[in-house]
Amino acid sequence: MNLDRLREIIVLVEESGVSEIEIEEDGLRIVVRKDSPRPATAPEPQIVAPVIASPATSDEESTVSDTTEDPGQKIHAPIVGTYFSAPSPDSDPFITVGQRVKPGDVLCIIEAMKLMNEIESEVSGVVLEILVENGVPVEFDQPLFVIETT
Amino acid sequence: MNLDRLREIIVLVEESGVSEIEIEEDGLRIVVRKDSPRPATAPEPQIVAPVIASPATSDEESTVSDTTEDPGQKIHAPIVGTYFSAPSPDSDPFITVGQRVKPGDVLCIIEAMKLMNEIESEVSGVVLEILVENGVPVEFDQPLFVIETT
Amino acid sequence: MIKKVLIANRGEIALRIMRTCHEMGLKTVAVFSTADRDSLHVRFSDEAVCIGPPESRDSYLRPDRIIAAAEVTGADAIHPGYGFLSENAAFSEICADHKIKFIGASPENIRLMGNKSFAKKTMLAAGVPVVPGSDGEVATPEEGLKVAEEMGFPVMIKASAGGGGRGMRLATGSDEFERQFKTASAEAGSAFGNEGVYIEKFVSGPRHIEIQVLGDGTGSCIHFGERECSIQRRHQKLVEESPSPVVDANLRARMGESAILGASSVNYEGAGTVEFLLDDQGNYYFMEMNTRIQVEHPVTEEVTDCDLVEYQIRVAMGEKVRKRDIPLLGHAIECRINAENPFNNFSPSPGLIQTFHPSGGHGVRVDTHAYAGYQIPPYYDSMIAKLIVRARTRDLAIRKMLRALDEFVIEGVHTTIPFHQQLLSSDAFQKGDFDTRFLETFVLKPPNL
Amino acid sequence: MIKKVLIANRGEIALRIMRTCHEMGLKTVAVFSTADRDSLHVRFSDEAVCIGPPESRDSYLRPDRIIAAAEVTGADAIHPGYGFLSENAAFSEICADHKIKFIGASPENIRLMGNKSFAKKTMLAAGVPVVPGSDGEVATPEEGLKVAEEMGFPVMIKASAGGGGRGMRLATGSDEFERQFKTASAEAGSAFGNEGVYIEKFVSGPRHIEIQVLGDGTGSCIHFGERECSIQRRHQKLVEESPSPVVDANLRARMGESAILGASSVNYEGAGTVEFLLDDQGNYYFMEMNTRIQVEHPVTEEVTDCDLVEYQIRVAMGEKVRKRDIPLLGHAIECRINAENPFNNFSPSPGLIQTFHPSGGHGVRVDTHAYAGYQIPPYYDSMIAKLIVRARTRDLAIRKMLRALDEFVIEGVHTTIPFHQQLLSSDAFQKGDFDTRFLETFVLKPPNL
Repeated sequence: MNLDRLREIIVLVEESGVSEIEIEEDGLRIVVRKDSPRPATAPEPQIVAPVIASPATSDEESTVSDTTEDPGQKIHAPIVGTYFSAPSPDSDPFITVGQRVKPGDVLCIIEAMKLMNEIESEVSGVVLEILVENGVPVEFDQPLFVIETT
Repeated sequence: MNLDRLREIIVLVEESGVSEIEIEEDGLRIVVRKDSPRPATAPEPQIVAPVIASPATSDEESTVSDTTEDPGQKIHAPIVGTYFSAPSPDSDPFITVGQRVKPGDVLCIIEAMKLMNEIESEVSGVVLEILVENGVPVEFDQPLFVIETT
Repeated sequence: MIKKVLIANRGEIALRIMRTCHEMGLKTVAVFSTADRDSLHVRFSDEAVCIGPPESRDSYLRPDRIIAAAEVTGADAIHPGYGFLSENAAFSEICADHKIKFIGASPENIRLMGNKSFAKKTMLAAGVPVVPGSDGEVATPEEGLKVAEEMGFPVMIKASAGGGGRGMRLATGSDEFERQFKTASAEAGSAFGNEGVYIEKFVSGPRHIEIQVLGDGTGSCIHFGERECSIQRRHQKLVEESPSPVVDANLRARMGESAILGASSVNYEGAGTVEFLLDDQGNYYFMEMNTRIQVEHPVTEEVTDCDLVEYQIRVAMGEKVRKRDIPLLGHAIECRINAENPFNNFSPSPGLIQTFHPSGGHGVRVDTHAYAGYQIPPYYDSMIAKLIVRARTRDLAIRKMLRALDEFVIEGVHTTIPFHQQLLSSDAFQKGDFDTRFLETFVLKPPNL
Repeated sequence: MIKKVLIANRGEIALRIMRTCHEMGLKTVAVFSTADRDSLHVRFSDEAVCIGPPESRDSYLRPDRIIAAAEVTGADAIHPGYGFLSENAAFSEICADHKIKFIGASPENIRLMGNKSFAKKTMLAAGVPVVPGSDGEVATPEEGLKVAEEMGFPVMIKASAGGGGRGMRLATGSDEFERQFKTASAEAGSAFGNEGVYIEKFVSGPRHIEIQVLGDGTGSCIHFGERECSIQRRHQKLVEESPSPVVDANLRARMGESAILGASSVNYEGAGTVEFLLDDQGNYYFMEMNTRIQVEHPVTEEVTDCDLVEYQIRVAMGEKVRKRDIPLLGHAIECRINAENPFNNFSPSPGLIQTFHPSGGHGVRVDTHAYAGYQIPPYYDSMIAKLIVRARTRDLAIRKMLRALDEFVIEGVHTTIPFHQQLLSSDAFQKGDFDTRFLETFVLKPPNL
């Protein structure tokens, strides 16, 4: 059992949402536990029918304030509201795929309670993907963009 | 992603008891599902509190008619009733530890509905242990004796 | 005085009976087969005795083993529940022989009502309507017409040797009687080699309406109104309600009085059910009497706010039944949740229940022995829960039931929940417009995927 | 007209409100924090929107996020449940600003009743009894005696700057008044550096009795009888019942009339609770008014056979309240099942529920969001179920509750079930002989191992 293997298991647990994994092998026993597990017998999340078009299915704890250096980082909605890709219907979108962004650049607007909230980037990188369409509602923590940070 | 890695994940799922693990990595997505997991949520059987002094805790399906050749075979009560080790209060017991029995030998009496049911041995062997005391109630399938069959 | 009750049953009804025993301060003894070792009725009972292997015939149907279990635990009464030994006159007698009080009908009651022909004659003698018919075969059309005119049209002309609809003809009036008689007789002759026919009153649009009664064995008897049980599949009830959407106060009083007449005439003891066929003209006819507590008893409990099992035990303790009128308050519906696949001809679906979340809230009652992690054994019937709701009106009760069905989560096995959802959403059910043949033509939509 | 209700809450009360919405044919929107993604209130709702991280202050307590969720889903009303934003006047106002109907009290009602001093004055003006006291500090023993004789002995002499029992003296009659006054004043001086004292009527053997009311905002108001909530631990209610064992029909009528007087005087809208202290002489005094649905509302629903959430919604839709007397039928008790260890000072016990079998049968209601496999998050309150029973009498209700507690199986976390079992088995509880300080001296026996 090397450290890479252990890391894999930890990642496995983190990604799977189980509360605990126990491995016994060649006299070596590893128990990996997580604090807030998603229980194995919990109702299947896919039965949940949120109104939001693209529900947040990412398991990561990262948000826009997350600045870890993984390439392909997801940027999540920090608030509930309606997503707008451009400052006005006639304008060009704030960002397009392939575009380079830096901290402080406006990525989109989320309208909530009649207020237009500009969502700024906190990372540097290239926009790999835009996950939502103009004018649709988004919920908290819903992935909006994938940005390749470098 | 090689087959060994995949095998490891399958083993992980099998050992963990979770129904499903989903991994997304480098554009590769693996979903491992299991059909009928045993959930960790079954009530513990030991909480059952039968009145009988020595409840049948054996997992075997064997009864007196069971003639497999295991040494130390348990003989179970075929009916519910009151166990008597001897034909009358003044008599010697039917069997004692160390005694050799053969098919047809009476091992004990179980009284039910005022009837004295003689319980006969269906195996040959030496009585290793007598598990119940004279005059106590026994339930169906409760182990009564251990007989070393040879 | 009863102090310790052995419950000679399993599943939800064993739990149901245990609940009342414990509320009354009575000790309980559960009996179980090796397949039921982890059941809740074993867990919750004060004492529990294993009586045999999984097969019912060697466990729950064995009087000797159950009596022995009562003897070793010192139980002074046995409640048989429904099914198994509940309508077994010999078992009731054996209990008496062993000085154990059988909480149910007397052996005589069970024996009499167990024979349909005796039961009908007894009821007829007591003044309870039964389906009118000729006294055996009628020889000629003229003789038949006389009988038919006495009982009133429409009538059925049926082959004595008949079955499957052949040699069976409906006559709606005197003018067509002779023609139909001759056709039926000829058909009977060619089909069964026997031209003999008899006449029976035709029951059109029949509904299964049953009256819950309670007697104390001395001729004193009361009723608790009716249950509507017409929603049946192959004679298996699936949904029951009280009151019936077609029974008004007047009809209820008359049917209740008939049921009491019949039960009193045999000095009926305990809880029982008098089953009637009700036709679309408001005429009702005795079918049979069940001498036990029934699966669907909770709908009556919910609209009368009483505990029928408590009454059973009190009557068994010698308490007398006091004549009184019991009003029905609101409307109750029961859906039987079976581990069956309604989209595959209701085939049984035993297995492991992985997720189990029963419905809750105001006006909802769930009687169940199932839980997350419970393995449904393949040896017994497939019912895993009874979902009962009560509300002020039938419309509100249907809404509440639909809500409760929506939130009843059972994963791991198929259940009849989707059937109930479609049935209760249907126009015909909501209008109360159905008879006992309703499910023969009710078409289930495919499941949502 | 309300068509879609956003439920700004979580846990059992979110499910509770959803049930009524669905029964009324209303669509629902659930909101949830990331910690509640797998909750039943999310699963059962027609729509669900994630509004923030686990911490309440960033999710369930954020008016902006909840309003945004209502806007993106087109919800036309918000039900706040209890706790969180339910008594937040600003939130009620924001809802109105956004043309979303707040299902609850008006901002004015909430604001007025949220200020204890204003609330007391309002009630006093409306003719509702409040604990009598001097108008601020009294300067001399003579002045104090005059006040005391006016309100009647016994009285408490309390330090204006006081707390924790110091500078507090009981005077049972005029003869000892001066002595106690001087002691209290001296103690106050040395303890707080301020000799000022005031006089208040002593409430002996106080019980917490609350009256459920419903108003339509135009001054029309009805009451639903009382709830007995004296079983409290550090001001947390643990057991509630209706009716109270010490309130008779006459007292109920008087307290109900007082509650209506107070609520009508402020044109109260929605469901609310007027809390009183009842002393052992049968005098009652207004304490405060809660302008929301309360945790313990089901005991009232069970004895009045009504749905208070339905009434909340109907009033919010503009329906008028019709004056009528609502009788209490039987007796209901609620036990709060918390994930706490009663044998370790009620310390919270979050974690994974491994086994979960709620109680069932006639007269038993369970309101819960828990299930086998549910992970109790550490972020919110520890209540995981409300167990409510109703029976004909208080004695029978206690028996039924003990039976229901016995069969409620929760494994994996500690719960308050053993506490409730000991409490309901105690002589004092069974006799109804307790006041709000009862649990201070109630000794829990160690658990059975």
